[in-house]
Amino acid sequence: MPSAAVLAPVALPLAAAAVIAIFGLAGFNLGRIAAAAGGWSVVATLLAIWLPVRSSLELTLGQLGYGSAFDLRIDGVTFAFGMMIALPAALLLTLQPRAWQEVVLSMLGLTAAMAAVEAGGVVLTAIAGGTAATIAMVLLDTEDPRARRPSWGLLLAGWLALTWVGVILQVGGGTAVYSAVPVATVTGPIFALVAASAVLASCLFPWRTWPAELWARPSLRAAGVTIATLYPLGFYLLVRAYELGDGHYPHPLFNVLLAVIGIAAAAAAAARAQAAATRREFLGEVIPGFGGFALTAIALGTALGLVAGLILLATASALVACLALLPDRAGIAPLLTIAAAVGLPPGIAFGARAIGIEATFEAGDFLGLIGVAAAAAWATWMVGGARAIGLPGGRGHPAAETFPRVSMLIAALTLISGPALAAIQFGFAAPVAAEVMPSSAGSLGGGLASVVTVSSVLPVVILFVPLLVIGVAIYASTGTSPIRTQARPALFKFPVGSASGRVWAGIRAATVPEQYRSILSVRELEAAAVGASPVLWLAALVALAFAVTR
Amino acid sequence: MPPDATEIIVFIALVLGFALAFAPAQSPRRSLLVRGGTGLAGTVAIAAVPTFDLAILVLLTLGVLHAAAGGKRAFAIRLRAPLLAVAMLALAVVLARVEGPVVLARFAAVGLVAGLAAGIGLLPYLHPFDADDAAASSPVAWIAFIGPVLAAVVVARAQGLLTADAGGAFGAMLIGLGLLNMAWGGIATWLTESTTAAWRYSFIADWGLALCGIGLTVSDGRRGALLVLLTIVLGRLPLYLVFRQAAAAKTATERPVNLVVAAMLAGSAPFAGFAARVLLLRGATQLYWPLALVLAAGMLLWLPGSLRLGRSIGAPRRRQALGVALMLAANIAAGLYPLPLLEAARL
Amino acid sequence: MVEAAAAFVAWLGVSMIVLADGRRGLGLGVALAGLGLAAIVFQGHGLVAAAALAVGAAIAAARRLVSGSAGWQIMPPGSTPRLVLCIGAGLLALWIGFGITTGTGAALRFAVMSVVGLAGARVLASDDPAVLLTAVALLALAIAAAAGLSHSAPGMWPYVAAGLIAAAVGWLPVRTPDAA
Amino acid sequence: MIQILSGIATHSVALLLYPGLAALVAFGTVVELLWMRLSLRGREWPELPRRRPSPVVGTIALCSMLAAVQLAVPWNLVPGEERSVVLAAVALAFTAWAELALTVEFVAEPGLLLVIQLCWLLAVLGPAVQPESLRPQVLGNVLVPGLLPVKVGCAFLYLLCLPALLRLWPLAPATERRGRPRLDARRILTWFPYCGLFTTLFISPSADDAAGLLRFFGFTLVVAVVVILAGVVVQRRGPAIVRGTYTKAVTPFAVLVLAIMVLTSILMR
Repeated sequence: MPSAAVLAPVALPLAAAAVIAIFGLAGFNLGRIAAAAGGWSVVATLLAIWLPVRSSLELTLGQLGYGSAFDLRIDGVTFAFGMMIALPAALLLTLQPRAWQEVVLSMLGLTAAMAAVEAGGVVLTAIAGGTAATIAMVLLDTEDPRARRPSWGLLLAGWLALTWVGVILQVGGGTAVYSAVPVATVTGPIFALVAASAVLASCLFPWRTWPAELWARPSLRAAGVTIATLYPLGFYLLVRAYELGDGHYPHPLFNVLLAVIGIAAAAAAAARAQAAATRREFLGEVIPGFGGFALTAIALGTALGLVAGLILLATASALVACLALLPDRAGIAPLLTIAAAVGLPPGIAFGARAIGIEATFEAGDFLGLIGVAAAAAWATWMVGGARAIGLPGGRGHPAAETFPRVSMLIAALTLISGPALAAIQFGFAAPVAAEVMPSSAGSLGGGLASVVTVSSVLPVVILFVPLLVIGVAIYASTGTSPIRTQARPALFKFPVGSASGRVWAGIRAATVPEQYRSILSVRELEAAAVGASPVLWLAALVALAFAVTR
Repeated sequence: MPPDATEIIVFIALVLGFALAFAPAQSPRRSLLVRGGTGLAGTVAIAAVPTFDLAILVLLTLGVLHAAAGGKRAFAIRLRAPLLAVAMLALAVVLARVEGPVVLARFAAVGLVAGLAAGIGLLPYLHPFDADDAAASSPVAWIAFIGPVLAAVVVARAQGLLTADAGGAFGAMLIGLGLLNMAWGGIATWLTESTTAAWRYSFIADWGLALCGIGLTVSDGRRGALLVLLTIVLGRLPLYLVFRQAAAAKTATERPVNLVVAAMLAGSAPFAGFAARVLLLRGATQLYWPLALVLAAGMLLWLPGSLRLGRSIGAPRRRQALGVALMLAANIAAGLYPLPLLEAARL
Repeated sequence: MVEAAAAFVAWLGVSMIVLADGRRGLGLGVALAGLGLAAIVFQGHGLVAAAALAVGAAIAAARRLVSGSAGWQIMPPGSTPRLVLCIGAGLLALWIGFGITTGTGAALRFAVMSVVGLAGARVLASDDPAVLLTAVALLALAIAAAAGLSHSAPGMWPYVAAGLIAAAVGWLPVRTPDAA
Repeated sequence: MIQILSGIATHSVALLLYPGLAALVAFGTVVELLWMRLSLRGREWPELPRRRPSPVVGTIALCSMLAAVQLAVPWNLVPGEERSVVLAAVALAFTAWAELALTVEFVAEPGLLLVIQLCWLLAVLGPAVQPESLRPQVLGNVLVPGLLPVKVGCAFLYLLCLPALLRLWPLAPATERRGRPRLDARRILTWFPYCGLFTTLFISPSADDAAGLLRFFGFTLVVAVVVILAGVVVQRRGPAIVRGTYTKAVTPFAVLVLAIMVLTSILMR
């Protein structure tokens, strides 16, 4: 396979965007066909490049000008995250009708996100990730300027922090290429910066941020593509951070802290989900919930935790497409979607979360307590899910962009693909562990039939298949129960949301006390600075002269 | 002629061409050509003359001509800052050439920094500003048209004039003023009442980054500074001209083009501003990492102000829209692959 | 000795510019300052350089004598601070030129620093275009003279350019500020 | 392939017959009759369900089966290394909420029940923190002196939570108070997993022989009886006292158990 093939997953959607734009400017909307071609070309090229050899393919060209060479690479990590990004985006672009401007921006967003996961170095990842964030802001604004958007400041701060990490690695270690950075260069403070940028890039916070808010937009066309392209990037950084540290984070405390952040995000999302007033509001918390559980698993530092986290992310990316296509009226589709979201056995979400929790116990020390917390968060999700089944649908979005059968198919697939958990781990997640945790990836056994943990074996095929068959039989044979759609009280009110609102209101209302305003009048300070007074100029000159004599 | 000054002159010629080509039909092209041409000739002269004395004389001439060209503010007010710059540069040259105690060389560095700040119109030597002034006769001519070449020339000459010790003081002062201008420019762009003044402050904020880059005295700093000057001349200045048209038509909109423009002004990826920030962070990390932390935090100040400025350019139509598109494309190209520009400037 | 006297004359000329508001006073000031600078430059850099400065100054003085507010108006009421400025700046320049710095060209150092300093101050303090343009002329002459301090030979161009600027600036049409 | 098919067959038998559906229905029915005998006293016996089981009962059955096969019951066709306390705990957790999907009226005090379930999860998973093993039978076999306080605390907490989780407490939802009570199929399906899990986690595993079988089911029945007695007691105390007990006694006790767990981990580290 020629190394130039690495360019294809980035170049093809870019070319598609150009063609669509040219035709669009000429007044001719190529519609969903071109959008689908662009999207699925990424999936096809990733599969075509990765499956035959299943080993790293790299293309390095000349320097770009900021200390980084043009270095693109497709390895296990790129394949996994590339599929998580491209599949839901391609599906949404295929099904949902869009104006050509939105298609072009979606293609550019997909291009930037693919470039971010293909970039061979930290700086290139920062530039491509920053580009994806910029395009997402423009895409959301193009669709509806008044609807909720992510905080651009947080996204920019995240990618700037990663940029700084890249240049520190270049200055300190001579290179920022993932596979070449000396392990000693990745010190604690630098890793803290990587973790901060990852948390900012995906907004993995306990309070409600854009991964939940975007689902409340009147239309979910741009929201689906935005979450599909942006949300996995923060996790990508945390996975690559293992490669930078040769399979470990610089200190176990980082593992614990990130796992706690993940649990806090998952539990907070669960608390908000169980207090949701509508089903749409509940479904808005699904992706942050999955993200929290995935972060907890990935942050454990064990190969098992990593693969569990990756499978959870893959499930979340499938649910992104499912939720974006889900109509708001009651029916089987939302029921299956909620069942898939809360991880009803023997679904893949159930298996992956169970393995993630098992990984915490086997990671040692106090991490088991995080496993208990994860189980508690999961229980809260169960309550939220059961409650949400009977909630009113909530504010609908245009019927033209909803496809109940497709979303029901996706939800059903996640529910019946529990038995395929070991195969997915073998084909999708284990190569990532082998890439970033070479020393401990060997512990991942079990082949296509079971998932081996330290102290136990989860026989996903021989246990989940009969369970699945029995489940189908049971539901087929049971009668129907009337689900009463009613406004259901929350089990408990979540204090953090209102607390942060009060804090922000306090900050906004803060003013300089009356008696000091004459001293600290910003307007007068500005007038003095702009007044071009010679006295000020000479005083500044004297100040500079005094400074250099120190 | 310093190679980076040559490159900046090419940028300036391009933006003059942009202004002439993409200005709306009814705008006075002839006066724009005369003033712009004079300014361009002056900047070429500043860079081309063989000695620094001649460069200062050219600056003096430009200052007087610009002041005499008229505008909302009085002749004396318009003349002060450029002449103060000339006087301080002249005194700096004298102090740099005489033999005497070491502190005189440092005072020479002070003169060069103060002269440069006064010439460009940066804190603490802000040129008085009137929102109704035409673009060519406003301080923006100094800060975005003449200033970049002046900076390149002063920095190049300073390397020959100053001793190593004075050079260190020169760099430190530039970083200090750079941080001051970054903070002031970033916050003022966001909070000041007049949008025209906000545009002017946004130039000042960008110059803060450029001064920090120049003051870092490592090659990455100079590269970052050059890219910042590129974003000033080939990004912010053309958009300011577009804004002046939109301001005249009193249209402020929130459309995708406004957000893309805001992204470019904020130095977000993939525009040249982000590449500049990468280089500046790289240079600062080589010198003193806490400075890089301060720079990184300061870079976030651009965002709120840029969103405001992005909205203020309204919805560019036909010719202007093409101009804005070309300018954005050029910025993206420079942001993704800045190497040719850096090599042309031999940085 | 001649250089010292010339330097004093230059200082006197630029002080006249600071203290006078009338066109005669300004014209005399330009003439004196130009003469002083030319004399110093003549000592070190030959006739052509000196001549360029002298001609420039002469044209500027001639132009100034016919344009600007009438009369001498030397030291009008309230000009004590300007006087103090002239004396103070002169002493400072003297101390730096002759006291702190070493090597030849002390007079040139004194003359250049005092003319640049006082001309710059005059620009900051006045609103009268005639005064401002006169100060600009002197500033140009002083900058050219400062080229003489350079270790390498400055060539003719700085002097010629300065002469041209000094001569031409008097004729510059100054527009009144546009109506609001 | 043959190995997989045989595995599927054995696991199907385990799920459907023993220790799966058949075993848990049988055990559940016996214990439910004992509960009704003691709790109804003079009121008429509940009528048998006339309609086909609802999806809620189906969901509870599915999850109970999955939990039941994780138990260390003798002759369990699911091998010991395949059993996981996490699967058992999560599957059982689902059973408590299946009914809430239909309507709020079917679940009394969901907020308090959630807190109690979290305490129960702590009691189930707590013992696995220090040994770092997830096999239920291994946890049951832990007799290290250092870990006994955690084990005893978790066992006691586990028992405290059962009356609420099995809905033996007086806080019955509105629907159950009206008319003649119906046989509680949901509870029947969960008696064995809840009580069997206690036996598995807190009592050393039984051998795979008749004596072991008797020993396991004996202990499990004892646990059921203890829970039933506790149920009878709380029924008499009335809703207010029970609500107060759970909020002011059980929850702080769970915090205490958590503290013991952390302390034990620190000391054993």
